[in-house]
Amino acid sequence: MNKESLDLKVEIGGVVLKNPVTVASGTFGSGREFAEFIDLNQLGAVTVKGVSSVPWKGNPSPRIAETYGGMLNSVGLQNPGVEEFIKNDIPFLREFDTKIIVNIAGKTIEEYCDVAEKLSHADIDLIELNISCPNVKEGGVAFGTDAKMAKEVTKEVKRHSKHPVIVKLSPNVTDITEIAKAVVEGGADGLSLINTLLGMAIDIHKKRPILANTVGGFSGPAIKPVALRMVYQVAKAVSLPIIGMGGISTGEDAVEFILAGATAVAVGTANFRNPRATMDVLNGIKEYMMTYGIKSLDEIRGIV
Amino acid sequence: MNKESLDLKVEIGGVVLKNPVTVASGTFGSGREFAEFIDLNQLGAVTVKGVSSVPWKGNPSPRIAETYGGMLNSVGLQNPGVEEFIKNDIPFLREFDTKIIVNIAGKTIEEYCDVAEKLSHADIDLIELNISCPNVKEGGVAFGTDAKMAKEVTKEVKRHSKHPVIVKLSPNVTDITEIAKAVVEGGADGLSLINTLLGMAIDIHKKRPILANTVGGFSGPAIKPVALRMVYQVAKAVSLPIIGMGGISTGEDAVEFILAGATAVAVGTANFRNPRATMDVLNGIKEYMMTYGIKSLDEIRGIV
Amino acid sequence: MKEIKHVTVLENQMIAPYMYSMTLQADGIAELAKPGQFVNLYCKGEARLLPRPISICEINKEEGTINLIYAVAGKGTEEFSHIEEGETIEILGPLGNGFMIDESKRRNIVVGGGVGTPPLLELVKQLKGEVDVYLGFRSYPILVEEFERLGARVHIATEDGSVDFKGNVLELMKKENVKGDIIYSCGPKPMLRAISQWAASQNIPMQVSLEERMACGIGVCVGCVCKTRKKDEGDWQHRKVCKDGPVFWSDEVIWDE
Amino acid sequence: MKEIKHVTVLENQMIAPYMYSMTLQADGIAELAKPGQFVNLYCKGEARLLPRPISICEINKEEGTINLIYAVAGKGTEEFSHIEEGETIEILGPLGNGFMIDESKRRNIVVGGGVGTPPLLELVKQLKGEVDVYLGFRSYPILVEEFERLGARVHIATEDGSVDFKGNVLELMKKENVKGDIIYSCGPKPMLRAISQWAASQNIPMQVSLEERMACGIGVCVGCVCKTRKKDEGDWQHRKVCKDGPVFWSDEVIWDE
Ligand SMILES: Cc1cc2nc3c(=O)[nH]c(=O)nc-3n(C[C@H](O)[C@H](O)[C@H](O)COP(=O)(O)OP(=O)(O)OC[C@H]3O[C@@H](n4cnc5c(N)ncnc54)[C@H](O)[C@@H]3O)c2cc1C
Ligand SMILES: Cc1cc2nc3c(=O)[nH]c(=O)nc-3n(C[C@H](O)[C@H](O)[C@H](O)COP(=O)(O)OP(=O)(O)OC[C@H]3O[C@@H](n4cnc5c(N)ncnc54)[C@H](O)[C@@H]3O)c2cc1C
Ligand SMILES: Cc1cc2nc3c(=O)[nH]c(=O)nc-3n(C[C@H](O)[C@H](O)[C@H](O)COP(=O)(O)O)c2cc1C
Ligand SMILES: Cc1cc2nc3c(=O)[nH]c(=O)nc-3n(C[C@H](O)[C@H](O)[C@H](O)COP(=O)(O)O)c2cc1C
Ligand code: FES
Ligand code: FES
Repeated sequence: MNKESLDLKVEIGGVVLKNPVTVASGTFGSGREFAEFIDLNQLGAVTVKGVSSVPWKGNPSPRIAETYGGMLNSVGLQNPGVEEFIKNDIPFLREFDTKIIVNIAGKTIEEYCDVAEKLSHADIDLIELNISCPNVKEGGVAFGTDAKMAKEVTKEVKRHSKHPVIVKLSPNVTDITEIAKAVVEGGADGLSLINTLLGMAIDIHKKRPILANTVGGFSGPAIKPVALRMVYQVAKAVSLPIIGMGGISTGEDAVEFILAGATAVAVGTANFRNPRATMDVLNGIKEYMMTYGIKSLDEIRGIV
Repeated sequence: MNKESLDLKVEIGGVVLKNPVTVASGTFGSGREFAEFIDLNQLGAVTVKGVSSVPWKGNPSPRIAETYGGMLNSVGLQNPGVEEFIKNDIPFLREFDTKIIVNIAGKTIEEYCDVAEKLSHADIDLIELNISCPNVKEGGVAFGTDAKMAKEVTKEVKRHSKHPVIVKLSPNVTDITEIAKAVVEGGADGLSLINTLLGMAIDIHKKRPILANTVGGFSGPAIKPVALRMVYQVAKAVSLPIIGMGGISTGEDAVEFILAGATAVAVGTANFRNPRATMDVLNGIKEYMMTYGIKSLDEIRGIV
Repeated sequence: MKEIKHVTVLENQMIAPYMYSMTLQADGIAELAKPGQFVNLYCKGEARLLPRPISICEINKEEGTINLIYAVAGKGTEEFSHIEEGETIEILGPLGNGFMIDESKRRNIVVGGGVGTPPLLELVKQLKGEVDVYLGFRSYPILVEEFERLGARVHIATEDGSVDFKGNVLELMKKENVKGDIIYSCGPKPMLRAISQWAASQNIPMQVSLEERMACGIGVCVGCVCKTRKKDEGDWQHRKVCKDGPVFWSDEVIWDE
Repeated sequence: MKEIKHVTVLENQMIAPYMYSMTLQADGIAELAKPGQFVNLYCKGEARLLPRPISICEINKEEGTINLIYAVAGKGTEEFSHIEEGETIEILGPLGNGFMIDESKRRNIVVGGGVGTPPLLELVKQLKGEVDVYLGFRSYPILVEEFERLGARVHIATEDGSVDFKGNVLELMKKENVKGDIIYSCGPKPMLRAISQWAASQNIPMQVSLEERMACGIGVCVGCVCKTRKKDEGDWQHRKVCKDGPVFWSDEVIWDE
């Protein structure tokens, strides 16, 4: 048994990723900057920053705060709009042998559908429907915390999308399995979780919140126990493939998520501390498989 | 201005604490072990480990897992029952010049009321009603995640208690202000938050959860951003005094909670790393007040 | 008042693969320490909040030093393994109750498994009478000479047969038809359970030192419990390994977990 | 491929209260660096995940070294202040675009405020023509001799009047009736805003180096934005300080925040 003979392929919504490692939307741009640090061909997929139907300016600065073992962001989905994205980023990403997952944002069902429709003619592999961004008041998070709305938006986006649709869930709910089940009923092809927790930090010297937006999305190693618990719960409740994320920075972290039932894993905040984090995670998974003589991740997925 | 002239008094449910520093239930026993490390007279109050009407055995071992900047526990409210508690612990605590807050647990409304009633004749100052323990299936957490039940149990316990009642809220909900408002309607005299988040950790070598109970309560510095956000939200939504907690280990942390609107603060997991954490927090608050010329915490409470 | 102490690391060396021996200038701790007690060591790494409980292997009351032997089992013990002589470490102790030495017993049997071996060294130092030490390891024995130097008869089992008897320590004890008045033991739970059953069948009283994941080490979190029933108790209780233990009478422990 | 480098700290000394000067053996970074660019320094403390952006103060391409001057502002910079010579630190850079030196301008005005002063030193080294350096501090001036050694005229304002002019740096500039063809500036936002307004009123083009809280420093997180409008743009944009900046033309910055 050697590293090359390991079977790392995973399938989500009919799309085969050569390995289970992708990135968390919003922590990797569209890959351009990271192409200077790592070989993008090594990734199972690149998940790009959320795009909306028209350009969004996002929230005022400061948008970043550090917390113990984690961070807050209130970027608010700043992006140049789906048309710019299609023009500039897809040709770049297509030069690499990796799948493209496009995270989409909207304030209304119509906006989500509009992005999905525009992407239907674009050369991408999967859509990740973000119904869980805590940083945009008008939308996103309301869909992610209400089972009926989550189902509705999933159904509509599915109708407008030629690509399989993964739905990204919010952790800021009483019962994540309820939302997961609703989204499955809506016709989702896969799930990804977790988006950021809602958090806050205060500058005690200035006596005001650090973030201009007061609260923000909490991510990083600190949140891993919540993410892992939710992936575990959702994997037990539904049978769709799951992209697990939340604090993953090592191969060991990734293996925990796979044991809990994740089909693939996404590296997020860890990219900021270590631009090679995705490669470290991929190698760590391979080493674990070698140590325990695991030929395919199917042998251990969800066995916990 | 010197440290002695600072006014640190705070009032909760008509009870005056000489300073805002107490401990988080379950992290301090009944204070006996900590009396060997610190002078209990220095604390605003001692909040004791949850007690139930009859002895509880708690969950199987392992009950503890460490996570990045935090920990999980699945103790499951093991306790010798309220009668043993009244007999052994109250006389001990009463030797100190500090208030006594008794955290109570139950699986049914009747059980909660039974404990409250038995404590009505005991020499204590405040009851903290734990409707949020994630480690006991039958009760606690169900009350804490449903506004109607939260109001109901608060109302009944209030009817049976001679002491003012603080209600301790669970963070594992979609909208904490909804539960807080329900509890206020139920007649609570104060609120405390947050209890632990629900988390999980997996032993990748043994390929099973570290905790025998699979999931557990997540606490420590890692969770502070969530706790602070919730205290901020609840302080804006209701006008009852709040005991803020979740990851507090320094005076700076405590000041963040007070700026967010907390009347008092509780030190929890930090006690395990540093048995003098409560004293460090108290001194840190005093130093902050000195630096900024703050004579009373009323000047800064909730101004963020 | 008790407190966490910053003490100086006098020595910190590898003694076998993944096994280290650390000597600490631990004034105020050494003086009080008894065999079978442990200390909390605290990590510098901010991601690791909880203390690492490590048994006291040797006590030198005159010098005020203690020796610990630990395996690199994860991130915390790995951090410890990189500490250089002269650096300091935070420590709290001694903690727990330790072995209850019964001087009326003449023939002592001491049984250690793997990293359960170290606390038995100080115990053997303090035992009166004859001592037979049975040790089981996967592959690399530790502390053999140290036990022999104390005049004990040392019997070794290794799982892979690399040293002496091939098999587990109970098999070796049975094979050698060991006889004694009391057993003191420390090691992995399955080993302790098996020996405890055998001891019961032989009517030999036995003390076991248990391990459990801990959060405080001082008896407040109720995280480290084991199931026990004392002779006069009807029902079993969850008792704290850190405070009520780590040493228990084996017939009080309920091994069903 | 780019990568985070472990480099050796050659020197790390206090130069004023809470201010430190750190020299790094930064081969591969020094060669590429331009004045106004910055580096990411990473903390060892596991609680602190995000890089600390610090401007490059001096560049020595022959030796492959760079110098950084930083204030102890919180836990991360405090950690840096304890690093001893010979230890290593993780660093990524050079990052950002730096100052756009316009050699056609003869009379250069360089304005620094507090910890905004360091990046101006390398700039002044590379400027042609006359240089007037205006520096504002709360109380303790830094780098004055270094600027003078480069032949620049240095003018100092301190808020508490402890050195030279008492007041802020713009008041000093007005009082001295400064004249020039271009302004290069770095310092706190309120200072930059005020000088930028004055520069506009005097029709002097001005470059400002901005600061914002960052998560990546490499342009992916979109965390570090400032509001800007280029001359040909109808509407303003949020541009990244780390990648599109940190240096901007002051008339493109929208100062309303
Ligand atoms: C009373 C007692 C005495 C001990 N004496 C020794 C000794 O003398 N020599 C020795 O090598 N080991 C001893 N151990 C085990 C030792 O405490 C663990 O190996 C160590 O805590 C692992 O820490 P880590 O950070 O390297 O591992 P990690 O797996 O990274 O630790 C993560 C968490 O799990 C806990 N943990 C992990 N494994 C164990 C375990 N087996 N028992 C208890 N907690 C664990 C850690 O304390 C920490 O909180 C003892 C344990 C107990 C309870
Ligand atoms: C482009 C750029 C260049 C800089 N150059 C210098 C320099 O040459 N010398 C110098 O002393 N300082 C400089 N700073 C400011 C310096 O980055 C902060 O003082 C430092 O990050 C504080 O870290 P800390 O851990 O000590 O503070 P903490 O408050 O503990 O930091 C917590 C978090 O907030 C961020 N943060 C805090 N203050 C600032 C700030 N003012 N700007 C940006 N992020 C902040 C930190 O990076 C960290 O993520 C620069 C900032 C930027 C953006
Ligand atoms: C700076 C930043 C920007 C993010 N932007 C998006 C986004 O555009 N769309 C989205 O679905 N999630 C976004 N997220 C959430 C991440 O994709 C991920 O779900 C979360 O950060 C948890 O993973 P982590 O702890 O590994 O970072 C963002 C996170 C960060 C830190
Ligand atoms: C070991 C342990 C036991 C706990 N037991 C209780 C309990 O009995 N009752 C209760 O209301 N909360 C209990 N809690 C929750 C704490 O009181 C507190 O709400 C939580 O830990 C968050 O604060 P911290 O991060 O400062 O620890 C317990 C927490 C821990 C870690
Ligand atoms: S470890 Fe806390 S009670 Fe034993
Ligand atoms: S810090 Fe991430 S884009 Fe600038």
